[in-house]
Amino acid sequence: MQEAMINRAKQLLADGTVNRVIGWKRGEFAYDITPAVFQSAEELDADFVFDDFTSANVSKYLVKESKKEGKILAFLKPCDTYSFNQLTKEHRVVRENVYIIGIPGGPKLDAEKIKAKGITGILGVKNENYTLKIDTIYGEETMPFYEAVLDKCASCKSKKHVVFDELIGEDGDVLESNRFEMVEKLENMTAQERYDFWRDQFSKCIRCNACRNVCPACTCEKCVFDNPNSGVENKAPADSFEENMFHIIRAFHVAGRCTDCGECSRVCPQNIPLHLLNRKFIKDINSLYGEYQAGEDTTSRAPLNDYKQDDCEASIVHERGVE
Amino acid sequence: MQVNENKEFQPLIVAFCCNWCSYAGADLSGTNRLNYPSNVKIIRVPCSCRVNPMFILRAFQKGADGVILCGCHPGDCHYTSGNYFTRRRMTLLFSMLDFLGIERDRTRVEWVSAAEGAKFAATMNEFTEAVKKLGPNRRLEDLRCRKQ
Amino acid sequence: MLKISIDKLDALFEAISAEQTLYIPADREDGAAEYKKYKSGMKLSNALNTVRSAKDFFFPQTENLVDFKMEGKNIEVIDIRKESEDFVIFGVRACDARSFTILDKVFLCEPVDSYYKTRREHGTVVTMACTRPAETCFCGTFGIDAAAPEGDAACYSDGESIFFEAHNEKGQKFIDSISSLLEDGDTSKLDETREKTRAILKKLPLANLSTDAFGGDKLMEHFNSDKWGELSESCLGCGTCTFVCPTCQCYDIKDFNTGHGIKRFRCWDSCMYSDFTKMAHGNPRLTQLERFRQRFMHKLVYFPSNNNGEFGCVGCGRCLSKCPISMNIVKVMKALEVK
Amino acid sequence: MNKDTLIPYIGVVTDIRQDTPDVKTFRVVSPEGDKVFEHMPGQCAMLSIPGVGEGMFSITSSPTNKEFMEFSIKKCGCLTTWLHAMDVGQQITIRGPYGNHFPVETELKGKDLLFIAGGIGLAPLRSVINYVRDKRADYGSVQIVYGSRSKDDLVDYKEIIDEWLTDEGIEVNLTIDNPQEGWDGHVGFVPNYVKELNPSINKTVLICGPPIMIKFTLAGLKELGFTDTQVYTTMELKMKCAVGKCGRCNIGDKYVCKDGPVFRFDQLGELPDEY
Repeated sequence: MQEAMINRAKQLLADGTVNRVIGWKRGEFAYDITPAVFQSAEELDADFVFDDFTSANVSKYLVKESKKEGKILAFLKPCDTYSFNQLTKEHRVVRENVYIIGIPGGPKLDAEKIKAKGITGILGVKNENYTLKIDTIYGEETMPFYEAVLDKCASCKSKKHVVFDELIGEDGDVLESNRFEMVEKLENMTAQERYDFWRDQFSKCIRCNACRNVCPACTCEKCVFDNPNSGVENKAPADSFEENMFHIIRAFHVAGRCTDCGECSRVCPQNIPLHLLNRKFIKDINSLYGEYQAGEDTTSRAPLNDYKQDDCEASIVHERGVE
Repeated sequence: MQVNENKEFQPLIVAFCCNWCSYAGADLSGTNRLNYPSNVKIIRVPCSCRVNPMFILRAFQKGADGVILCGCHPGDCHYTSGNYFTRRRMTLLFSMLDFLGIERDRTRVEWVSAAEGAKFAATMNEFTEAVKKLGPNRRLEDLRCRKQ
Repeated sequence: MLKISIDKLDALFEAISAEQTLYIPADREDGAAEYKKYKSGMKLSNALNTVRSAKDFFFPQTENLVDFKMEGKNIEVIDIRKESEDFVIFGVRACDARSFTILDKVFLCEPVDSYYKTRREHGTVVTMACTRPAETCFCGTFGIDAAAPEGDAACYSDGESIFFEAHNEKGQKFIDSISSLLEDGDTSKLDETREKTRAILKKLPLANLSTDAFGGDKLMEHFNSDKWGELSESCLGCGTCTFVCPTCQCYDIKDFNTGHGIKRFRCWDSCMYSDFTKMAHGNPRLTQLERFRQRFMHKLVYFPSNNNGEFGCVGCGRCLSKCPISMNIVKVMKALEVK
Repeated sequence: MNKDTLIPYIGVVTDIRQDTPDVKTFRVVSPEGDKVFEHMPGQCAMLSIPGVGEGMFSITSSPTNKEFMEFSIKKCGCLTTWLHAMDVGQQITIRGPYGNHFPVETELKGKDLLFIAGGIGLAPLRSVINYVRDKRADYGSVQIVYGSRSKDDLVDYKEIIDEWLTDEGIEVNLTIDNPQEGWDGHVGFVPNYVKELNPSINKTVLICGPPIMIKFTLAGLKELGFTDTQVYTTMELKMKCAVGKCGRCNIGDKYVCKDGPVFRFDQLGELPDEY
């Protein structure tokens, strides 16, 4: 796959269709892969990589990149195409300046999960028949492939590319996923249990803003949390209230626009399951206002920019579920 | 609000009222000499959809024990459709607060027209009672703002 | 050397925590470790290191500096500083222990930061030698021996027992306070363990990383390097690297209006943030390139320039594993050292 | 416990003078009526209104003034807007003095001095000018070139007219950007005016003003034969702690709050161009 991608990228660079390529660059170890822009065939040959660890969603970079001179080639996984489509819909990317090659998606691996097993000193990771053979300083270790899969991939919602100019490999289908399982589990807890769960999670937050900055839906020029005039500009949570507020507002602001790409949880250095907040909104929207998948198309109205005269009242929240 | 062992807990209620219906409704309940608790602090907004989730959260931060949002009845919005958007937005926000384990009775949306002075007073009485039962807001409180 | 058997650690922790507050690295349900206040039954984590560094103990993420009461045109300044209590941080790794010396250089130079100083005086740092370094470790690059950590007192494990060694008066006082639990032990197995660790340290993938190309005298050369653009282009501008870093010490001072007074607090800040240097009249670091450059120049050039060549990095490897896009100081060093 | 430098003193604003449409000069004393602290010309203080913000301002008054401190402040941001809106008697918080100062007791002693200021850039230099006037015997000739957008924008115009111009042995050259009714002085930008005046290259230059003015004036001075080691300036960047710890006001390895704000141009030349 990696070779096919490099070859196609070289062709497109050579015939002038694009003048640069956004993809993933090899790091020091097996897993530390950085999104990068490649300008030439030589650079592609040297560093371009596509493997089990190339999980980063590059569509947000296209907000800036698509406004530069010339066309850029972007390799997008199915989940990335949803993000890209949503950005197109919001006029944040210039569609004409991006040449999209759809590539097969995950499941991708999470190095943190391998490390959490106590496996350390990782030198190389190989997938042999869905068993990971991990070469370490302390000898070879093995673990089942699926135990190291990123959370976002474990509950993949779709293998379908919603936007592309060409494909390498097959296009897939929208999947039946179990992505709302954990949300439901929480909904069925008591309010006290839910409170305790989230307090425990949010208290880990160090307000690094990685979740916000990586989110393809968070594209405000200036975030309200960076604006000294907003009265909520805070850099570090001095109080549990601030942790709550930041995460509620962050999730709320992308409600109806979040494609559930799962980047927020992937990048969280403290492993806070932030995607659950987004999924709660998606689940509510689906059940209250009809099924809606952000990024699926570029024309439909977002649920929060829309209304029906017979929408349910807010009091529905008081009437359902566990108190 | 001070919590004094000898005194009954008096919640602080923040009511966002839209300028065209609910604020006039509150006014009417006043001119009709209907009683509603003095714990209710009214903040006038041009339309209920002016209220952004941050307003609700910041009211809790600065010491509110309950927040109620009042607007025109659906279909009667001065700006045609503002309250329809409010309805969706607040439904999702309240659902999220509930999801985080914040007591669901601390928040409410109520439609009050300019003619419904009695409904305004009744709603405020009822809401204040409900919040009083819950006690002081502790789950969505900013400790720094608590008065010693 | 004095030692305690590993299965008696619980008794040791109980004894320490009976006297003063004890913090140990403990496992979280998600598999990561973090420093927690010791409570009975808590187990010492086997993880190599915590997600957040130990700098929190001396330079917390947020702290109240001073309060103000405003009345009419008058202001009252309320000094809220309290004499803090003694505490012990157990199980600090060599890299984090060195980070305290780096923070000392910033906070204890004139004018001394009394908030930091008080906590430093009250805290006893008990370090723990590493036996299973990870691929992300490069403390050796900065002259740190992971098998012989600094700190007020150091602990070494040979797999069966933990040996104690005092490095200063405070450390000696600590060991004296628990001496009833300790016994004299033979260190032959420990010496073996230590040699083994050192052999592993030499084989680490980053063992050959060198600081030769950096230092105060390389300021203009690196500042004007044309590689910053490429290195910083995928940087998200988040503060993950800064906040997990044991040596990052930049802070912000802000006021919070509580409705009945003003609290002035200090919190961690990150030079990676867009508003870090923003002023009323403009911003000298307009793009992520300048902000990214600032962070690495500070660690590799500016800090050594002001501190007799000592670098502002301890090679703990946290940014290597935590950066959302895996851009880190090692990649920067490797890119910049190529002429 | 000892006083921490981050804990401020109280200052009382006893006088507010509207200098120009957007510059006010504030007189600050301690609640007891004394000077809050002593300083050297060029040093700064952190002024704050709790809840609004804290900012670094250069102390405009001369250390030889033993009664009070003055700050000339231009309205441009959140804090300065608040300061401009306050009345006499308002308390503020103040801490300092911070930073280095112009080397009035060492390098500058006995030298012929040329002050060049633009707009609010006069604020830090006024401290030195008045210091030199009070210790006149210690210094050689004094020439001041001061320019502003218009006559109304000349900070401390009254003091300039009443005291500096009447002072013998001080040459004051004023200029404004555009012709204006009631102005019979020089019209034109500071850099060109300096060149026209053709000052002796034996003078030591102290310059402060907008970056663009400094840039062109410096080029002009070099044409006239001045060297970098003869020119001093004072800088300003975002500051939070003012004691070289918070890490944002650095230019290369130098902290403006601690190693500055006064730099000689040859020192600045060794630093990266990030200010």
